[in-house]
Amino acid sequence: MAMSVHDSDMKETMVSGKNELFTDPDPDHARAFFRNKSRSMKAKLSNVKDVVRDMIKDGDYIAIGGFGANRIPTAIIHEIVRQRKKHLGFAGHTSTHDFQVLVAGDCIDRCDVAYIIGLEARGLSPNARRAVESGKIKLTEWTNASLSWRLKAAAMGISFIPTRNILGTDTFAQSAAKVITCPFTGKKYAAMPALFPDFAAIHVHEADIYGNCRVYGASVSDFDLAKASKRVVITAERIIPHDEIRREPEKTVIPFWCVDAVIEVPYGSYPGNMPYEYFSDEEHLKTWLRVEKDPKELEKFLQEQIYGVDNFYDYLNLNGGIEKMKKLRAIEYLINNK
Amino acid sequence: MAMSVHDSDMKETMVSGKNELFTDPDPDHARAFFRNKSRSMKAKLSNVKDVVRDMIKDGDYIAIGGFGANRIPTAIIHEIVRQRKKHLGFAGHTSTHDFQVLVAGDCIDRCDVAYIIGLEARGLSPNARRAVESGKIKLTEWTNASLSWRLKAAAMGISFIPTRNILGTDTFAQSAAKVITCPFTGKKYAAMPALFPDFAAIHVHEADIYGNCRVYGASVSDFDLAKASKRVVITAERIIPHDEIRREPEKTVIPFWCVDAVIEVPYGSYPGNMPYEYFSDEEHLKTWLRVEKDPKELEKFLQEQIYGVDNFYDYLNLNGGIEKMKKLRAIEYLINNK
Amino acid sequence: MEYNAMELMICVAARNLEDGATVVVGTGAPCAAAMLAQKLYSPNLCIMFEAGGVAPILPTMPISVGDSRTFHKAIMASSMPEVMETCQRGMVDYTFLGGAQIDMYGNINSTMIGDDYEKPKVRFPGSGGANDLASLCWRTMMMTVQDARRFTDKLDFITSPGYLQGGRSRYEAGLPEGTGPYRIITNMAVMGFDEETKWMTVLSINPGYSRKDVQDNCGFELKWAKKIEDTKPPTDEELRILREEVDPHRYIIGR
Amino acid sequence: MEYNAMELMICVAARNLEDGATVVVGTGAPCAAAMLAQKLYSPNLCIMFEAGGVAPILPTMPISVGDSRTFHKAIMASSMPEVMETCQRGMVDYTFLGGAQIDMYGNINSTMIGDDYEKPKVRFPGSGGANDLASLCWRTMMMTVQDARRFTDKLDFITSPGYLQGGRSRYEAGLPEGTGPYRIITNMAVMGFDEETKWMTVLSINPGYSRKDVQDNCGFELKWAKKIEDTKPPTDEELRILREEVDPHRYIIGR
Repeated sequence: MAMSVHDSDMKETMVSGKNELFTDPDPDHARAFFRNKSRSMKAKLSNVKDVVRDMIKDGDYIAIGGFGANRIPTAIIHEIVRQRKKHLGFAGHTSTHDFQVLVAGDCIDRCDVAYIIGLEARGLSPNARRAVESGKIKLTEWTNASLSWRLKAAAMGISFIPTRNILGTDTFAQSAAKVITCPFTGKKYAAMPALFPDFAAIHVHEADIYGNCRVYGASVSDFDLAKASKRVVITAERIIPHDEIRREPEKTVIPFWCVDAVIEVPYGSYPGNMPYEYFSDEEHLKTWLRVEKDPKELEKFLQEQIYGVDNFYDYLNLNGGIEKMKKLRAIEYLINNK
Repeated sequence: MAMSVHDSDMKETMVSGKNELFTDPDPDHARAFFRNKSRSMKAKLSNVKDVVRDMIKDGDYIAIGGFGANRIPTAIIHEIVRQRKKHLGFAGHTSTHDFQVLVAGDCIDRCDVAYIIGLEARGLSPNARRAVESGKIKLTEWTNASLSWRLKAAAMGISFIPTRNILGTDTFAQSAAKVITCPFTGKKYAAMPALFPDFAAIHVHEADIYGNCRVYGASVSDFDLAKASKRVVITAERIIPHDEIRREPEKTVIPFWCVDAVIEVPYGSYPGNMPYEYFSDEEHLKTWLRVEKDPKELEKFLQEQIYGVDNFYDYLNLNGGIEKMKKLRAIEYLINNK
Repeated sequence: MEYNAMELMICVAARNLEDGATVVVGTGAPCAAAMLAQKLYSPNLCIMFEAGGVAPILPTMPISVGDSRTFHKAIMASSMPEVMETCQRGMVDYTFLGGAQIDMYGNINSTMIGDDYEKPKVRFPGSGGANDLASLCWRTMMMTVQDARRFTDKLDFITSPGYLQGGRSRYEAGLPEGTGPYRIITNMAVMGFDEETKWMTVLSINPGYSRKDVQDNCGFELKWAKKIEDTKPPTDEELRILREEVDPHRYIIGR
Repeated sequence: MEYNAMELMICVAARNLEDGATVVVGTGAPCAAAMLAQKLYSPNLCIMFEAGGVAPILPTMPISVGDSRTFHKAIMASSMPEVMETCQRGMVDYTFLGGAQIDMYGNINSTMIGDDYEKPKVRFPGSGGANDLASLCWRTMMMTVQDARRFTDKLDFITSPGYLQGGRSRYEAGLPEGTGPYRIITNMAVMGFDEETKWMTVLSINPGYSRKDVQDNCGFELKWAKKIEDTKPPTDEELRILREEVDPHRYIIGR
């Protein structure tokens, strides 16, 4: 008898990652929000200042589309810094330049980590590293696939999804995942809790005024991100006619009802890469890494590049404007125009 | 103490659908198969006769792409009947004309049901109804989303996926799903077991010789089906140059490594609808429903249309050939050419 | 203008679909109701089909929920998981179901008649997407001719969930909070469901029918709203749009 | 021809990638190895990147695993879930990892140095996709310079799973059967893992190094294969293709 109780106790001991789950995975809470989210196909054109002011409040949990410094909504990221948003939670899903900028602006105080601090082959961000090593940003550990699948669970409207990664590692131990058993096969899985961000910004190639979007090149997790997030702003290289969307409905990857605001921001992924449009500005990204070595120099740089300018185009002009973009387009197109 | 044992007994009582799970959901068994599946990008052009002879054996569990009588691989379905394949398991995922034909050929002896017998707005198949009501086809009950999600679980390489449908109904009771509890929220979910078919046939608009595919219009569950299935044949309206695939990699929806054979079959969804190509032949589908009322008439019809012809094009010619296809194209294009 | 029962049901159903809402429909009467609503009151009603078509400009009535019409000039030609997951996420307001039997809690049978699952007296197609949509959309509606065999307190098979055994049983089974049957529109009356007990409750009676007709053609005891309205008959405009633009070949309304 | 350690490691890694295999790579040396293999022995090696690029014709070395190069003239520009699920389904043969520490079971640390997770001495980027690929691909390889601090029996953090605690512990934790570390390619030697114990085992020693060098530069006791081969040095053709076609700007091999 005692034995049997002990057995069942053992079975019920759930193995759990020990860190904080920053967001609520409850699908009925999310549904209650989505029930009231407008699905009217109305014009949603807006501007960066208003969107950041009205759609993000201090303490929100936010996520940024794209991957690394590819197809990122830089105008929104800068405006978050410029408006000095604070205490944001962040989905660090191979986030490189976006994380770097938001940490430079001291906007983030908690982060689901898959990949942060680094800028891939470019090296590590000294400032982001200092911030994380100081302990002032609370971390919960994940992986790229884990965050992808957490967004997919949310996009599907379920509170978790079983996966076969992270088991047995410290990555699991420092996560907020749990170990579960398959009811059909008895196999162990990691249960990934759904991630419903409060806010997401995604940069796309083309959108109509209602928020129907097209993306070319790798889509990373952005289609799930658009569905999982409570409020979504789209920045687009080009606003295209609604009729064009209806001409090829196969190309729509984010439907209008996911989207709360649409902003046309040509060159909007600068200094990141925008597939088929322009390559990343590697010189400028190196400058970021260099000035970050000295906190004072970083402060001066931020003042000059973000706080002290009015908007993204002032920033773009500071760094070479259209002439620079022509060069980056040539690199993207593999045109040798030295 | 007894109380506590009782409590935990209660918790461990898994609520289960009572019917048979026809396929193995074990992802490690599937992985062992996929480990040895060729992922070499080699030419895979083949023909209908060889594919059906070599890729399907009696007793296999098969699935058919498309939805209802839309974008269906008719040549493969007919050849399965013509080669008198027997004892097949079948994924009845809003299968209408495909189910009707395979049941007429007495090929199926077990079926995961979401939607069978009916032809949507066209009515019910008398022969399929007789077959099912006689009990000679063993059924397990599901729903369209359930089968979609079972394929998605398989495509993801996991043995189950939690969902919020079918709970509390006889559809659940007659399924092979189980009730599980979310480790984060305590909510009840249906656990849908992964479905890995032995064989799938999918009709697409365009494919290259390696099996990279494009589909226009609603994709139903076909992208997951292609990944979930152990052996996959693609019939395509058009074989296109490989370079064309590389020109717009965003359009590839089924990658070559899922595909074992590629066959060019223009008009291949006839008498079904092929989006942007030709509409369904409603007269011919009515004929099927009519002849099925009398088993003898059905047998004669099958002899004439399937057993007695050599291939799909003989069948197409019997029913009007290219002239008929021109008419169906006009209907598809909403051209009034009476 | 004169009208038939199908026309009445479609017009009444259409009035429930407000502008800016989302609805997943099948072929036939539900699709006609959604098209009518879109043309008359709700230009921004977003119509979805379970095979993946989203917000098409429907040139004619589809024959299949997956045929070309369902994504004709659509804003998205997506997939079944895409549409079903949109429902599961809570972004779809309405759906319509059909069925052979319905009970007082709005549970619906479209699978079989008989008492042995393995040897049914009559086998129907099964759920298709009906169970999914009934489980996951916020509000389920049904249009059906009313008779005492169809409206029964003992379904041979619960294909799609209504309020299951009433009260909170639907949510206790794990189905999403706040979802469930909303309106049952018959040739005789319009029914809703009691907020607490979830028992089917008559809200309005159609022109030409009495309380007695409605109860006599129902196999279980109906509840009655405090104030029973008269169902407003189809207006001339509704009928004109329905007949001329939505279903000019009378595929549906000619039944 | 003369060559440096990076060139050697890349050439040795490339020889492990047979034609018709699939491999997920990151930027840098792994990508160079895959490109070299493709140009020399394995024209049908399918190279994938975790952000979604599949089988590109790489015009230059990518800077990011999500940049335009990773899907240049690719056969598919897909998504992260698409690639990760292809791994989870068992369709991906190889991957390469990097890291700050590795132990005798091939577990890798790329997260932090120190003994307090909340206050690390040094914080690295974290897993990115490394844990996922190490968990889900059939065979994991690593190229790294070998020293006794990097090759340690006590990782500060297991970011990505090797054979965990050895034996069957990896599979008992729930990771897919048959997966795990395959080759560790260093400047000094090439290691595999014992079939039973899963302990790191030297298979061949690189030109210019001795058994003692290999063991002295490893923080745990290495096992030794029955027959220790000499690692074949890069051939002239390998070096020519690597230097002229794969990495003409010496981004990787110049390090």
